[in-house]
Amino acid sequence: MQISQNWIDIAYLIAAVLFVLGIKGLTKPKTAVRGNMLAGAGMAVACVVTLLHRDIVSYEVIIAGILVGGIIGVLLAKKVQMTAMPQLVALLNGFGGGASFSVAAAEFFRGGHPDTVGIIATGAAVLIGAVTFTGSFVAFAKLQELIDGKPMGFPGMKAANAVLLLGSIVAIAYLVSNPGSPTVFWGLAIAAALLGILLVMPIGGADMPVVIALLNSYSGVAASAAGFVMGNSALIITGSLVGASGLILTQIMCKAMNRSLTNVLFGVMAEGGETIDQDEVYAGKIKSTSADEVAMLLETAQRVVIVPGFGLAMAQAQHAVRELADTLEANGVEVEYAIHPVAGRMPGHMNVLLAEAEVSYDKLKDMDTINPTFEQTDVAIVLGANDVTNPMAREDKGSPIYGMPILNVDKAKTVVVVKRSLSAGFAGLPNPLFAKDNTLMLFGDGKGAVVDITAALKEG
Amino acid sequence: MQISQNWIDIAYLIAAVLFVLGIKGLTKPKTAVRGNMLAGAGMAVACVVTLLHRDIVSYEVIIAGILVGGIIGVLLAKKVQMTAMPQLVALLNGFGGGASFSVAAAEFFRGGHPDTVGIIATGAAVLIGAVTFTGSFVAFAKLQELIDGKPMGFPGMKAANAVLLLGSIVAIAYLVSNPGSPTVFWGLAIAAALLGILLVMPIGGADMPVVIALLNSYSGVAASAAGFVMGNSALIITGSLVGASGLILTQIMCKAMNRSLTNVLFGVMAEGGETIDQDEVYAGKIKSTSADEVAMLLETAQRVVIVPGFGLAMAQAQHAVRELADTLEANGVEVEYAIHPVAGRMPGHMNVLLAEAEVSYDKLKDMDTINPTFEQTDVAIVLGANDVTNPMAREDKGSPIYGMPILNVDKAKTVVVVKRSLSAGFAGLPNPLFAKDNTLMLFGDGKGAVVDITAALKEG
Amino acid sequence: MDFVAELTLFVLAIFLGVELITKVPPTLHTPLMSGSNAISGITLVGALIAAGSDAGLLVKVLGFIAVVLATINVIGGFMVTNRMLAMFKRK
Amino acid sequence: MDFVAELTLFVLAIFLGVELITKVPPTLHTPLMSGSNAISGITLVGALIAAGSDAGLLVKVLGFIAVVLATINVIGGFMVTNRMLAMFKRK
Ligand SMILES: NC(=O)c1ccc[n+]([C@@H]2O[C@H](COP(=O)([O-])OP(=O)(O)OC[C@H]3O[C@@H](n4cnc5c(N)ncnc54)[C@H](OP(=O)(O)O)[C@@H]3O)[C@@H](O)[C@H]2O)c1
Ligand SMILES: NC(=O)c1ccc[n+]([C@@H]2O[C@H](COP(=O)([O-])OP(=O)(O)OC[C@H]3O[C@@H](n4cnc5c(N)ncnc54)[C@H](OP(=O)(O)O)[C@@H]3O)[C@@H](O)[C@H]2O)c1
Repeated sequence: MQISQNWIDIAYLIAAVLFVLGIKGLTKPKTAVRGNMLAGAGMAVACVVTLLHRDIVSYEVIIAGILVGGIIGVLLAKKVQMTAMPQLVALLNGFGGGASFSVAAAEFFRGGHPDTVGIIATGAAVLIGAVTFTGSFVAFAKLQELIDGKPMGFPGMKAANAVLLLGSIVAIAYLVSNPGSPTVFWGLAIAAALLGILLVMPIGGADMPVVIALLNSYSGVAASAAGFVMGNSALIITGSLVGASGLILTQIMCKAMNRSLTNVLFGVMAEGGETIDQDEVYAGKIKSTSADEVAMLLETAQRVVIVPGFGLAMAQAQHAVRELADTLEANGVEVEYAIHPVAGRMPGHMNVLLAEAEVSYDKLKDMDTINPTFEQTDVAIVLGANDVTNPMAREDKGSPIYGMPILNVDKAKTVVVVKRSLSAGFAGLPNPLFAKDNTLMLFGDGKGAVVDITAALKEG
Repeated sequence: MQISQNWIDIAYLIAAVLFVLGIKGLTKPKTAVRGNMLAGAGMAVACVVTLLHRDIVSYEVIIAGILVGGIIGVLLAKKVQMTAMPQLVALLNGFGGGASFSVAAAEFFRGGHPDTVGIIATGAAVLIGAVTFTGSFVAFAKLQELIDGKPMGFPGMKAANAVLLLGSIVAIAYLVSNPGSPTVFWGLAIAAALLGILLVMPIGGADMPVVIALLNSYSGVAASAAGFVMGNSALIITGSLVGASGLILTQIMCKAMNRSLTNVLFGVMAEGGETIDQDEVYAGKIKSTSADEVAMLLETAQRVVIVPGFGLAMAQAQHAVRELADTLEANGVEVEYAIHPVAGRMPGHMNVLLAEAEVSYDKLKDMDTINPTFEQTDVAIVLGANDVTNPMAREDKGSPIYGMPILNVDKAKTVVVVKRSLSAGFAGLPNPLFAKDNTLMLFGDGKGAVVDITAALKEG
Repeated sequence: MDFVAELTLFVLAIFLGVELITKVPPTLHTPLMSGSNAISGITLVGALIAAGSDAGLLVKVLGFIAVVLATINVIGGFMVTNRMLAMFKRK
Repeated sequence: MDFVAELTLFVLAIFLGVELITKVPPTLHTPLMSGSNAISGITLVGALIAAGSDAGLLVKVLGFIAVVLATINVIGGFMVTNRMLAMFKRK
């Protein structure tokens, strides 16, 4: 069955409206679930109506593709661990960029007689699609620790990037006058793919969520460019919608980390030179403690704040923590959780984990709310958190994390830090907090340590 | 000179972008002036490029029209008093609706062969344009007090409205099958014009700003409909932009008055029946005072709050008030102004007036900020304000203004009310505040009274 | 431009209009109203085309009226908005 | 649809996209990211047309790849967003 382009375009308009409502919904906690559903419905409308497009003459390849892709998609979404979410988003985003690239390539090799606008759009889709594709895979590899998370580069890297970008633009310009050259096309594709790799390599692993949000914005722009290639309004509208909203989200995330986007993209390498000697910070100043001792401290406490970090996720200690909190509350202690906006490896990471353990929502306090209360806190339990408590961000202007707002745990009467060793967090920096007078280190796996404390409390 | 439609459309797109930036700018105090400029630039771009349109063959009529309209526009904008601003906006808005109506009519009588969409769009432009035109003029007449500001109506008014609306729709449907009938066209125009009058008549004068905002939204929709008639993207985009943003602004204004839009449009008549006896409220409880007595009160005061209302505007007392405040401050008294969101006759009315008298911005406190401070206030000087201080809005569920948030001046130690008589304010209600134990009435023209108090203060 | 494209513009512009206005302080209600009122005078574009076309007296007259009304709306609107906003400016 | 109409859609949608996202609490950054990532899988529409057309093997292969990648992006994206959001729901 085939229907007129008019009806298809009206369906695309409906899909676009659903996407708009979906994105809007996703920005508010109350409406987020419905927003996601609406966006999904929009996608269904757009796809179903496309199947009635007059250019589609056979369905075998389509069905095969949807089956393969669908199965992989479902498996990925179901199997992924919550901790691996950033990687997964990076991966999915890369696939999106790859798809836009492939669409533009298919359109190129179909060999119609595109006008100048069509060629430029094809070039843009290829360039941005390929950058998104390879860039996202580098981000994935960094997060999955397939490659080192540290910023990587080589002398002349910026020059190399400039050459690749310029080369791509020249290739597109060449294609405008000679639309049929496969060699130039593949040359462009390879240059763009390299560019994607080189752009993401020098960015530190800790900044990957921002990079992914940015690449997400790119993949929207790539889809939009593909829309110009095919004259398809759904792709144009939706792609630019995502492109713009992704860029704004990127900026909002940067703000939450107190960084500028330029600083995220190009800044780290410049500051990477300085290394701080760990021994100098820690030597002779570390006080180790035991679960029993911590339990005794907690028995006399009136207010306890738990500061979760990435280590909580690694140790899967969320349920154990809740039990500790329950025990404390049964003893009449006031317990709250201090949630730093970038604790863990993705925004909202700690909220997801603690929600899983059914910690009540109103006990999770954000940074600005909890920071003034540390002075009235008897014990702050830092659980696998490190960078988000590092006082260097507040005090040491030379530090790479200087200016990032942190949780002022050191203001509490006593600080108990639970981690396995003195090794550094994501930013690779020593943490002077561990050497403070009021800090006690409880070395061990996060979950085990918390279970031990709870047991000691119950006995005592 | 004539240019291709493509370039015209690109210019229209640029104009639309300027309008978007303009509206966005107008929503923030810092960027409002620039926003207005940008929007004006957008209009200039759209108009200039339209003059190059291929359908335009002679310029005499255009030039004459622009000259006449331009001179009237400049005169209106320059001569109008700040207090008459709401009327002027109503008037201008009516002209906009009239223009959309005329454009649709011209297109109709040009007698092309429009398709169904074109006819429906013509009908919509005529209907909405005419409603905007006559409705705005009724609003103008009410605000200018050419006709009574009170809600007016007759039995069966709602039925009449329904008949007019239905008739209009039937006429449009008829035109779809018989596109060339001038009789039906003018019938539609007359029905719509009547509808506009009847819709605004029953709305009280105090609600006119909301009605004007709504009619403004209509005039946008009318322009958009005219755009569908002519296939003009500038009209479509810009018209719907204004239509939607006007509707949202209407809702925001309703919220500021604590009313729903339905209540504004249809609610007043229902509640109008009840009249409250003024004598019952005031008899024997009014204490009159003199400027000298007020000056004595002010000499011992530590904190004074000035509550300006429409009477301040009427008396042009803004400069006198500032001098009083200066004198008080020279004596070490803390002086602040309490600005109610609907004090005066248009939103922001008091801010405009006091800004004119160069009262410093940070002394103007909005309702939510100042209300908790009245209890620590020695003297509240109510200057030509009435409804916005009426405690019935807080206490009397039967009152037509029940639920409107008010300034709690009655919580101050002493309240001095400056007005010429005991007559009512805009809502036409007696004000129990005047009869309270801690209230003193200072009868007289606002400006004269304030000048007298200042003089007495300086002497004493 | 075909009808569906026009409809698409219409819908997108409506959404954009809704999103543009979020929180406006009461002080700016009146200028925003008069400013967007001036913008709705965009119908001037249609009026110009009607007044400049070569289609009979009635159309010319209607076009003239439309140009006059729309011009008052546009010029008056922008100027009066500007005048109002000038009052708010801090010295 | 002609190029200028397409360009107009593009520009309006960009403005709309910018306005849609204003203040998002950090908790929702990840779901919003994965959700809009799924939406950018709209390129699936183009992939379907490429894969279903009758234009030679290379185009078919490219179309197939595009459909597979875009489908993973769409299905995976929406499902994983939903999974994440389910965790936030208050019991
Ligand atoms: N949230 C985001 O959006 C996001 C995304 C990407 C990156 N980041 C970055 O990630 C960092 C987050 O800070 P953070 O304080 O949460 O984490 P962190 O600084 O990365 O530190 C985590 C700590 O957990 C400890 N740990 C690991 N496994 C553990 C286990 N099984 N039991 C107990 N402890 C364990 C580690 O120390 P041991 O090895 O000694 O045990 C490590 O020091 C910031 O630098 C942030 O910028 C955040
Ligand atoms: N701001 C808006 O957007 C807006 C728009 C339209 C309507 N409204 C409505 O207007 C009302 C505003 O309340 P409001 O308290 O500012 O004003 P109001 O309730 O209208 O009262 C104004 C008072 O000023 C007095 N007055 C008039 N001329 C005076 C003069 N020369 N010297 C001294 N006093 C004088 C009048 O009493 P005398 O005659 O006894 O002197 C009158 O009682 C509300 O009902 C509101 O809903 C507001």
